[in-house]
Amino acid sequence: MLTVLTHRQVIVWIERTAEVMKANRDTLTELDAAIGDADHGNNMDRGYQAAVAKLPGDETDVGAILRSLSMALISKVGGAAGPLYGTFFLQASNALKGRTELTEADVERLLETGIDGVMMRGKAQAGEKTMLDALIPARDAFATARGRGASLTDCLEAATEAAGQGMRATIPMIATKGRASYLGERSRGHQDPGATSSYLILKTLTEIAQEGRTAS
Amino acid sequence: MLTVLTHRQVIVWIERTAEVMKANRDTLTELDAAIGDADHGNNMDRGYQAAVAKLPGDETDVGAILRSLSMALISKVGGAAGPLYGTFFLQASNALKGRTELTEADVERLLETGIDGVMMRGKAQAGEKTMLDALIPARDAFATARGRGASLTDCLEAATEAAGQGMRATIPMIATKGRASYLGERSRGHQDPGATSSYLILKTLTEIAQEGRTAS
Amino acid sequence: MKKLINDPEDVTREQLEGLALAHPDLLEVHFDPTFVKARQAPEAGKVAILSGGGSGHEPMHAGYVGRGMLDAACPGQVFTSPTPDQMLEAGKAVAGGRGILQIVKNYTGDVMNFQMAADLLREEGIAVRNIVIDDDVAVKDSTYTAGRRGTGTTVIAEKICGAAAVAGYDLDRLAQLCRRVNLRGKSMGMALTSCIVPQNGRPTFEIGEDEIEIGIGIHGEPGVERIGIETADAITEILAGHILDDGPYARTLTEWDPDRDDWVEVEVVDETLVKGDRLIALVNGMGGTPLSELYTVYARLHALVEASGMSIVRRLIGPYMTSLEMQGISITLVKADDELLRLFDAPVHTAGLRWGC
Amino acid sequence: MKKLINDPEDVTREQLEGLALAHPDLLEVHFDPTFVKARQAPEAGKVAILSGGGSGHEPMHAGYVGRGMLDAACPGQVFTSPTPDQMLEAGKAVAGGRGILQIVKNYTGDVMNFQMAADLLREEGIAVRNIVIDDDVAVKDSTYTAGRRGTGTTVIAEKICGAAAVAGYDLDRLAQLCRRVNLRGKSMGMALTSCIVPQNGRPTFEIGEDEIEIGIGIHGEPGVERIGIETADAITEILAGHILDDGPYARTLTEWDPDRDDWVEVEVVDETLVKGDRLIALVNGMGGTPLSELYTVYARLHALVEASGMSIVRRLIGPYMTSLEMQGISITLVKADDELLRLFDAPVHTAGLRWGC
Ligand SMILES: Nc1ncnc2c1ncn2[C@@H]1O[C@H](COP(=O)(O)OP(=O)(O)O)[C@@H](O)[C@H]1O
Ligand SMILES: Nc1ncnc2c1ncn2[C@@H]1O[C@H](COP(=O)(O)OP(=O)(O)O)[C@@H](O)[C@H]1O
Ligand SMILES: [Mg+2]
Ligand SMILES: [Mg+2]
Ligand SMILES: [Mg+2]
Ligand SMILES: [Mg+2]
Repeated sequence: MLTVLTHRQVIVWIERTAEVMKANRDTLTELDAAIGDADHGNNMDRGYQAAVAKLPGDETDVGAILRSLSMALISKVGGAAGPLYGTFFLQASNALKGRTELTEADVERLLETGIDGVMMRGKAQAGEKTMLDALIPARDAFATARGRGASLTDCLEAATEAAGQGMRATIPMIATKGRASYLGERSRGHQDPGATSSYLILKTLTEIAQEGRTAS
Repeated sequence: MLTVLTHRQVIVWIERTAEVMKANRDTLTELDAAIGDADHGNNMDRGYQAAVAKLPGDETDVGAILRSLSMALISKVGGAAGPLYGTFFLQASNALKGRTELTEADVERLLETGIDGVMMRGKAQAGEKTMLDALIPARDAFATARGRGASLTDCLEAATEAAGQGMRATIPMIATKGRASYLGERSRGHQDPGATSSYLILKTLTEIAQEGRTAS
Repeated sequence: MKKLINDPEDVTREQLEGLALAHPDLLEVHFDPTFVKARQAPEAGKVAILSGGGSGHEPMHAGYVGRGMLDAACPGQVFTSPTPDQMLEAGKAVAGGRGILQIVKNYTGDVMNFQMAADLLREEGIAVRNIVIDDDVAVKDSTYTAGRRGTGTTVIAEKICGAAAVAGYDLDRLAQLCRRVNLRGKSMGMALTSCIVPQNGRPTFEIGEDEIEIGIGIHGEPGVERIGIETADAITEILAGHILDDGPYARTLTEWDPDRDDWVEVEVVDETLVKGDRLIALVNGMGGTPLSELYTVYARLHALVEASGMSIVRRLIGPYMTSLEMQGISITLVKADDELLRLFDAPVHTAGLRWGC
Repeated sequence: MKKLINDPEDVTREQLEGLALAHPDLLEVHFDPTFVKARQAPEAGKVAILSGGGSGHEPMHAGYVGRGMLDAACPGQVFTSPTPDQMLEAGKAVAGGRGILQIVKNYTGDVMNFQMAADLLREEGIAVRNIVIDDDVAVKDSTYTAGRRGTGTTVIAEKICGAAAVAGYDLDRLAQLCRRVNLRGKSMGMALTSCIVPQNGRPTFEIGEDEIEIGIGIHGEPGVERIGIETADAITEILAGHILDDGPYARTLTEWDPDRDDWVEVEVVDETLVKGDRLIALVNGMGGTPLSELYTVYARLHALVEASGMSIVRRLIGPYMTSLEMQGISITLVKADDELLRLFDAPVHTAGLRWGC
């Protein structure tokens, strides 16, 4: 039974997410072409490659690792996603400073403080067809699962499951924040690229936890 | 037996050619697109419409009529064809000043002086894939027919027949004058637009002569 | 995809290298992070004007770096906002002791990145004000959208603020001036074709041979409406109609309050255009539009403005703020006054705009 | 066909109306026959500089009418040489008593129409000299062709001769100067796409998604060679290679001999470019080419010129001589000297080119 994520696993999360972003680059960009400016996949790919390049490989402080990720995303992603994901991980890194492993409570805090950062920076709410529509349900599902005593892996699975639902739920939404908002009614019928990248980030973490479970 | 072209028939020639140019505008422009700049049909159409608009309807001096045609072409066709056809008819008008009708000898002179004008202005020879490759054979055929005592209509028919052959003979030629010359070898396989408009001009005159014969 | 490029990943760097080689007298290009700096900056005693945004809009912004306009520009990736570290380094390189005005186009990404940059620059002890340009009347409301986009008024604001900085305006006055230009500028655009982002290799949107997009942005994003193709006159009437008839547009913008030492939300309202107004007009080509078509549009625009009892007293006609090779136009009208005209007329020497010297 | 036009038959007139409304301080537009005249012309004591050619190449030539460049331009129909009556009326309107220099691009139609115009103007008692620009090195021989076409060097020649006329050069000296610029200028172009002549409504040539035309003219006519698409660097190397390696090009041009009072054939030979040469460069966009791509090309051109032991000391980068909405470029290099540079740098104020004032 996996009870914590080690600093090593956090590093692997970043490395693995970089692979996932590369593999999904065209998909994300195509989603962005439909309701945005066709760069989200390129942005996330570029950002995560930079994050991997700058990874402090022997760092054990998860706060420091996430801070390094945040800085790379802030200085390499650009667009809306850069400051938003950058702030997500910056806030999380502040909250997790000094931790060398993450408990369930820590992961919940990571999500919570990260989301607060995104909302502070982007001033969006749930339901505006943004990454928040994947992140908020994920956090809520995580908290609920944890409340009923689920394992870390189970909590993450519940979170990813909810993020996926939230991501798909963006399809019928009308965007009211970000570039897609200019389309008004015409933004309906398309899945939000940012919600999709958020889902992928969480899914990757969950897979690492699952492997940890299998391995242990 | 038609022995002369009246000043009236010369006027009809210009009017009828204007219709022919309008009807063949796209064809001529397409020929020019292949080896030139896709404007010959537009140019000839515009020029002949202007010529009709400015036609001195009750003028009886063929020289004056052709001069008016020449001026209209010079000031409305533009490009290479404008000065060339303009000079053709300017030279012919000078040669035919004072005539109220055209005998066989006059029509031969029209062709002769017109061609001299084109060669003086454009410095081209036969075989360079230009309008001269329709005009020169036409003049030669006219002269030959006239030499063996053919009627005016027959002379014109021979001339048009030769112009048509000359026009088609431009297809395998390599252009060495005008815009098509830049294509070198690639100008082969396309019929010269100017030779085509020259053929149409002569064919129209021949038809008028033929109608005159039928009518008389 | 047919473009004069080498590696699609390198287009931003390569064009900047060309810019540096072409205009060594005017500017310097720095990489890692990327920014373009006016040769003579920093100038002691002058507020520095800094702008930036995604690449693909050339000559904006790097082409407006030089004398009498921008002190620095930060080009992002194609159609992607630049990042705060770029503005931080650019700002440090050009700050002349009287602070920095950042002119920011209203796109979520740009606004956030320039805010983060302002915070970083302030940590370096440099006074910074961000003024957001949000002039695109194609976006009708600010409640259900990210607000009006920043388009053509940006060019006019950069010219006017650049001249004002040279004239010695302090940071406060410059921020006010820039805000005033923004509240007096209105734009709207349309596209005949999509553009192709080099990294993507295919058109951002599909559009039929007989369709046009009205209310297009400058990033190849779809517009607010798709209609059948129209004449230049009809298209000009649609765009100018939206601009001339635009009512007071109220919205909340985030600005830095130096007294409260914090970001504050300020409510601002656009001025509407009225009879008697003297206008600066920009008829802007989107990159693939021939100049001749812009003049055809200008002829109709001029007549429409006159018919509304206003007059165009200055104009820019050309590709000033583009979307790669997109065919299309935008129209911008800025209500002028003596001060704005004096500053607009002041000498400028940049790669993209030059007069008076 | 997607264009911002009204009636395809009226495109030339409509864009000129826009030009007139946009630049009343610089120029006047006349119709029937069509010509554009500098506001201040005729200027007593100054040779008038007149040019013209088919429309569709905007800003050339009407956009170069103003102060320090052309006194008049005669726009023909799209891609069709103007007619002698246009040059006659334009010439009469701008002649200031010291004669007229007509700058003529070497196309059969232009050459003939401007010759006829010169004859007509001389009948009015006005001294006229025609100098033909034939700088397109894509055309290799003059025996089997109409000779090299007139392209980018025309813009440089109009700038330099315009300044020389202001400086008081007489007609003889101006004709010599213009000929010298021509013999020192070499150009070559290429296209990624065809253009669409408004009256025709379809592309002049078909070209595959992976093909480009090398040695293109400026009228949508096919080039001298079609090859597979290449990088910007490779394309620049092809064009610059033809220009830099161009040997002495001898040909016969028809010029007016004032002594013999007749047209005469003169044999002239191009100068070749050699180590140490200082060059004026034009990296020209064909109308649909984004500025960013021109800068990418400039970067490579600059390096190639330096590697040949020469240097680019002045440059124009932008759409100066276009083919409607064609995507493509041309490169022009003109061997400069102190006199040419002084004249190139002199103030100019036209719709399409402006500096120093
Ligand atoms: N105000 C906001 N709050 C939260 N997320 C946002 C906001 N604005 C945009 N986003 C997210 O950012 C994504 C777009 O990112 P990206 O394409 O990289 O940036 P840009 O829109 O600048 O091109 C959207 O799909 C959306 O999920
Ligand atoms: N030097 C010349 N002598 C005779 N005819 C010529 C010459 N140059 C061109 N032409 C004719 O002109 C025709 C092209 O006319 P047009 O398309 O109207 O002019 P442009 O080539 O200027 O566009 C060619 O097809 C050719 O027949
Ligand atoms: Mg995007
Ligand atoms: Mg032609
Ligand atoms: Mg973007
Ligand atoms: Mg032509």
